[in-house]
Amino acid sequence: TRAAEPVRLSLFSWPGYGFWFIAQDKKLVPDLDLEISVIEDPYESFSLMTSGGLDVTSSTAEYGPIAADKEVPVKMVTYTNPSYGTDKIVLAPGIDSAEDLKGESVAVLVGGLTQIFMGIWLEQNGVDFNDVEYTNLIMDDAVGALVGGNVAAAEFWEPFGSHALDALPKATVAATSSEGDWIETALLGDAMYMSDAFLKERPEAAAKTMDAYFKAVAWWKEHPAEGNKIIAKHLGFPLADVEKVLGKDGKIHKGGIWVFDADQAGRFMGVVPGELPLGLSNGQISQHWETTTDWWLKFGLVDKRHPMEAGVDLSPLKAISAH
Amino acid sequence: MTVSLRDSITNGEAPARPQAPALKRRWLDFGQQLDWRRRLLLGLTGWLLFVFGWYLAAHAGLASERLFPGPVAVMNALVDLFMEQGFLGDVVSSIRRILISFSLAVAIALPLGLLMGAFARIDGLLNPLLGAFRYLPAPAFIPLLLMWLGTGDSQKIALLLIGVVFFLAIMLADVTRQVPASFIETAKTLGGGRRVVLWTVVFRHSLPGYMDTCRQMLAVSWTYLVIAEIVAATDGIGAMMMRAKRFVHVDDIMAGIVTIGLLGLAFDALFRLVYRWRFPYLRGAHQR
Amino acid sequence: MTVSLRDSITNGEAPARPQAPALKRRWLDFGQQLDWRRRLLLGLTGWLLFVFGWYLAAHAGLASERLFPGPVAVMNALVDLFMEQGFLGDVVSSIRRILISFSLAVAIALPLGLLMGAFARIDGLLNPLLGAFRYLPAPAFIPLLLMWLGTGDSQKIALLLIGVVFFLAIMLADVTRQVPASFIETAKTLGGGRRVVLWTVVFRHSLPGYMDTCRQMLAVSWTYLVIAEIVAATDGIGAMMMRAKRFVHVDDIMAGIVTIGLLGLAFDALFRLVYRWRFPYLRGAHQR
Amino acid sequence: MHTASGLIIEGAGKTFRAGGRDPRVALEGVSLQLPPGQVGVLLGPSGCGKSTLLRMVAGLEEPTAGALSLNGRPVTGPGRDRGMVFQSYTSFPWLTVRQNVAYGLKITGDHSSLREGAVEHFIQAVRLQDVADAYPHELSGGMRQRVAIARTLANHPELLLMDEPFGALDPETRWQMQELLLGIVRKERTTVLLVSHDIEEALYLGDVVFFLSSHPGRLREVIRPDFKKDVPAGDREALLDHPEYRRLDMHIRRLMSEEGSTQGQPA
Amino acid sequence: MHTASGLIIEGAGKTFRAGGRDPRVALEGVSLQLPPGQVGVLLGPSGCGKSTLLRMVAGLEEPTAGALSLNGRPVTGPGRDRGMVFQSYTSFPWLTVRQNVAYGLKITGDHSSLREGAVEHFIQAVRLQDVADAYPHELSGGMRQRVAIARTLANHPELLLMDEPFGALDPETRWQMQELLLGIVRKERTTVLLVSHDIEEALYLGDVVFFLSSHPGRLREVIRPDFKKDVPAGDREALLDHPEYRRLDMHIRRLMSEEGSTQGQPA
Ligand SMILES: Nc1ncnc2c1ncn2[C@@H]1O[C@H](COP(=O)(O)OP(=O)(O)OP(=O)(O)O)[C@@H](O)[C@H]1O
Ligand SMILES: Nc1ncnc2c1ncn2[C@@H]1O[C@H](COP(=O)(O)OP(=O)(O)OP(=O)(O)O)[C@@H](O)[C@H]1O
Ligand SMILES: [Mg+2]
Ligand SMILES: [Mg+2]
Repeated sequence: TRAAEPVRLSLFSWPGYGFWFIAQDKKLVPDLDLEISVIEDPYESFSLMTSGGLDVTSSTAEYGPIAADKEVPVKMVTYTNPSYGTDKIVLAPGIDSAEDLKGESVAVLVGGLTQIFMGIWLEQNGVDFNDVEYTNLIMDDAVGALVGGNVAAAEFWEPFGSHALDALPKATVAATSSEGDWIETALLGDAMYMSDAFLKERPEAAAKTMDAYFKAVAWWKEHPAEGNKIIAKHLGFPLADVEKVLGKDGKIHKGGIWVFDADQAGRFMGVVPGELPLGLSNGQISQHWETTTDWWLKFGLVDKRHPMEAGVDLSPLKAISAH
Repeated sequence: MTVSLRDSITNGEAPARPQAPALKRRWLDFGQQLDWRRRLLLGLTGWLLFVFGWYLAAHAGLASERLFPGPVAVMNALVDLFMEQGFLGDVVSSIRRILISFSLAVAIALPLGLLMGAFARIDGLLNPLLGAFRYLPAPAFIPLLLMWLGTGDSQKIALLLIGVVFFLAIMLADVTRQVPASFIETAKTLGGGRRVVLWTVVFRHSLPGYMDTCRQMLAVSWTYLVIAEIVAATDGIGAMMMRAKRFVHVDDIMAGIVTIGLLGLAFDALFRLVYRWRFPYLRGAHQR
Repeated sequence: MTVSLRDSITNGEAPARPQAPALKRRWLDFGQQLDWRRRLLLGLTGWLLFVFGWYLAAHAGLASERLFPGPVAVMNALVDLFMEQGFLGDVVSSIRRILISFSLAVAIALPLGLLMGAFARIDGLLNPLLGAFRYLPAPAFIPLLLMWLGTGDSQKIALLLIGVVFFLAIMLADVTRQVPASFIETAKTLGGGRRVVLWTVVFRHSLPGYMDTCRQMLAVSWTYLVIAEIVAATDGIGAMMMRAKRFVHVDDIMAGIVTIGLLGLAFDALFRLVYRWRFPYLRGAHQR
Repeated sequence: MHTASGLIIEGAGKTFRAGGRDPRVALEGVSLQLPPGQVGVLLGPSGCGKSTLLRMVAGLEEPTAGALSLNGRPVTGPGRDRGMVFQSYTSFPWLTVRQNVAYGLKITGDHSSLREGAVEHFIQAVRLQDVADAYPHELSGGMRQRVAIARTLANHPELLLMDEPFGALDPETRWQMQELLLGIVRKERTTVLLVSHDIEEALYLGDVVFFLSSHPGRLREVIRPDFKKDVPAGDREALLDHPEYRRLDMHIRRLMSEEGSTQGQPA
Repeated sequence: MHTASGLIIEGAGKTFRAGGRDPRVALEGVSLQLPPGQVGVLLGPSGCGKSTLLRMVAGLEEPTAGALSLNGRPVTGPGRDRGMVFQSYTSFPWLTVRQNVAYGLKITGDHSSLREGAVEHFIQAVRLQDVADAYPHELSGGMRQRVAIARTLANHPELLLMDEPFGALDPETRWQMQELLLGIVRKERTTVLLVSHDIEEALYLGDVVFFLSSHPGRLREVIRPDFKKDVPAGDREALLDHPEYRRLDMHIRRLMSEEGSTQGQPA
């Protein structure tokens, strides 16, 4: 038998990325040796991929246009799950509308999807995205800032949203990723990234790696309870926290995320035909690309618009969808 | 004229105040020496006052219990961590990383500090360089370290190392410079060459100072632990705190802080013990 | 018998070796004093060697140019940052934060250190507490600080403060303890009360040591800057480095590191200058 | 002479109890009197407790037995009335000579003395006017010792305590300092208690010499070189030639030798 | 006596040039000889350069003029042949008395001396056998000084240099140490050059006394107390009573007074 081929991948500790551990534990692709690192800062992962020190990472789905514009040799290879309620915009007590936010500071991850979420929500509610002050806070820190009354609104994913609402009973939820446009555009969600070198030099391994991921998702859908336990164990999270995000039944979990299987991912990425539930359309990724690019241009994070091919590489997904 | 003692006393009249009041004792005075019992008592008092203040603050509604738990909640979390969640393994991992990285730091910094402190030219060459290096923010090196050393332990150890090694070198050099010239000259006139003087006098004289400096810098090392273990961490106190942060388990975070503080105190005590044991000649010199 | 000098010289035979060779001079010897010109030269040599080594390493293909840029690329990035991207504003913000936080830290730690160093009972009360506190990882306090102090400058300043204040107190106490008892006793016998002795002797004697300690701890403060400015950052050197990281602009990150290093050196030099100027009595004591 | 006048030490004893080690009896049952305006010299072998006794008088060390009083006031702590000159030239390195001398007056708020030029007076008395603005590290040992003396004298103490004040000076400086001291004592009528190791110094300066024996320190003999009345004041050569001087000198040497032969234990 | 034998100092001078300040001439044109086995004493006012001269002989300070040699070998640096006892009791605090005394032999790899019990011999010679395992901080000043002396002697130097070795000892210890030194010198035929401030000590110990004058330091007079031949060795009282002793004593006192009156500048 051949020695298993090593693939180095990383994730930050978030239940939505935990399927890699199932793939590893259950040896779903035996000829791959998955070396999984927990790297809490995705930018560290991207720079590690630049240097060839890492092949694959899971992170939120906004980095494609940035990588293309800044010539970071990293490609998004598939969208892996939309947020279905885990993300929400929470307004501090006393803030009743977008209008009230003018001139206030709001906590978002600058350069992350949540900043776009906030920007779109503001514009939809008649306030220019530039009329608020964006304060760069990671979730963990945003709770404290909101509770302390130092920001007027914040974007949270679970469990931070609930914690913030617990701590501030008079706070209100202004928007949730499970509603309307938000789920239909699947703006908020996660993705899988691979380094250019990995994609170019080891295309088969890239396809197998992706295959391993989706096999893990499939396995989890079959054995949700055990799967959640594996994820909780490897991330060091209490099971309850994992269930809050992934649900208990392996189905679309309202209030958490909707974990795509290989087929759903293929449709979303436009490599296999067929429609998706919850109002998502086939090939939705192009719209996602354009929306995020629009906003990164608005926020000044990228200098120009790039074609999607510059930041998204569909070959591994095509490869696994072929059979 | 020589008078015997008896004469001189009975000669003068009887002194006016045979029983004068004792020296005013003050609760606070300079240069007081406390025995270990009193020190222990005072130390405990200080800690109790702090814990009490913490308790009051936590229950005064400055923040939700969830975000600012009191001492009891943190104790419970700590117990739970050790009993249920195998925290001991994390603690051991962290201690191991600290010890390895710090040993390496000493192994690098000590020769540098010794040579810099002993020889002005080496100091002139290296001090401006290392002096600037000690300002470097260790976290900024994470990308390079990840690239060169991978995501394993060596990268975390290197980070901890970078965090203290330059400080250590500069401060050990400062200690080395304190060696009185008279010791060096004595050794020279006894026939000691440069190498002999360096080891038997300069190094030997500085040893207690080195230990003290190491004690201080080990504390700095511990403060870097959290940063080091955020990156590519699977175990360790810092990694636990990071995980706890993801789900706002502030009680766990504080339990981590408490653990680090207690470990720090323990290491401090260990250092002091070794110090007393290895340097008996520094004890109880009553000379002013 | 008394003989005049002349006698004694002409009495004995002419000494054998009128012109003996001079004392062996060694390039490296203990206790050498270098003038500032030589120090400057050596310092520059050290730096040049380092930059050259860096250059070689960067171009030896240890890593991609993008992730490990050489000195030229970093210089270019630095020039670009200052010229095109208003980096000066960031630098000024960072310096302001450091100075404010460090002044606060000194304002808190100095009274504590003075009292702890002077009075054994206060030391007994506080040392075990502050001694443990100095192990606390400042980053772990970010959530609480955000909650209490908001996302503005005060939160960053508080973080920088927490990072050094406990170390500072403990180390300033160490300095204070060095005051020789004889100075204190002299002042007492001259009629000085506790307060007078505290200020005119204990504090005054420790002043140079305080400055030295502050110089060392200011360096620690700078290393925390990056951590402080990552949180809710809008400006500052750390925030710039944070932004650069997002785009894997390692040259900018290194430019930030270089900037911090240079600022550090400048502050070091400033401290030394003030030291020489304020403490003329510590200069050039040729007593051994 | 008023009964309660001058320095009175009554049965003073001192036992050191350092943490964990055996208690060490440094002094036992020492009783002595020193009338105002007189110079007392403490003499005795090393470790017999001279410094300890002096420190007890200064109020820096608490007696474990007995009582001390100066001019009727019990000694309860250090005070301006008892100035002390330490063996270890303790001039404050961060003050200039002038500032050092003024220090005691400044901290006790004695503005009248400051105004009346006490500082300059004593700087001149110890002949340091040329270096009044120098820092102590620029001075020789003898000069630094003189700074300490001027600083103490400027404070007008009733009792001047000196612990081997001239021990490390070269002979010429030493003689000068001795003359200086005697001149000042005569002029200011200061009482002086000093520790010396030098027999010539003790006999030359002392109105009364207290010889202590060691292990534990006790007062062994009180020697009064009263013959000095017959010698013209300040005439050192005449003094050294006086037969009584030579007799006392030999006597003290013999005492010292006796004490010396009982020594040899670690201090 | 062989020409190149003993210590020969020829026109030695030393000018200190400290950074930025005026050069200070510490010594100028000092020439002297000390034959093997003799004791030379350097005497002179404070700051006249006695220590500087001694340090030059030890090879610790480079002369800026002239040359020095010991038994024909030029002085080019410190060496085991010239042992030095510093004024500041420098016994290594981290070594016990025994380890201190053995230090020189250990570092020079002199195993034969170590084997032959040189260490115990000299510990006994300075009468420290009872405290051989104590650390220096447990000893009195005099004891520590004896440690330094034993350590230097154990090294068998050809020349023993001592800078005010007995300056801070009490008289009895001082006398004992002087006897000890003379005994050792006679037995080991060591040449000794020592600095003293004490005239009695200088005349008692010295075969030759070099009196230096100050500003700058020059050799002013060479005094040979040859009358000592007439006095039984070690009989101090007889010595002090000798008329020639008293003449030299007065003579030196006068020299000192003359030098003293030219002093008064910051050191
Ligand atoms: N703080 C102390 N703790 C313990 N023992 C002490 C202390 N101070 C002095 N002693 C002991 O008390 C005795 C007397 O000491 P003291 O310094 O008074 O002697 P001394 O007569 O001044 O000696 P010297 O002439 O050497 O100065 C000595 O045995 C000394 O070791
Ligand atoms: N390293 C030095 N730098 C500058 N000047 C020095 C140095 N060492 C000594 N001197 C000066 O040289 C002169 C001689 O000093 P030295 O110490 O040799 O005198 P000394 O005769 O030993 O005095 P004392 O009797 O006080 O010990 C003094 O004026 C002194 O200030
Ligand atoms: Mg004493
Ligand atoms: Mg000298």
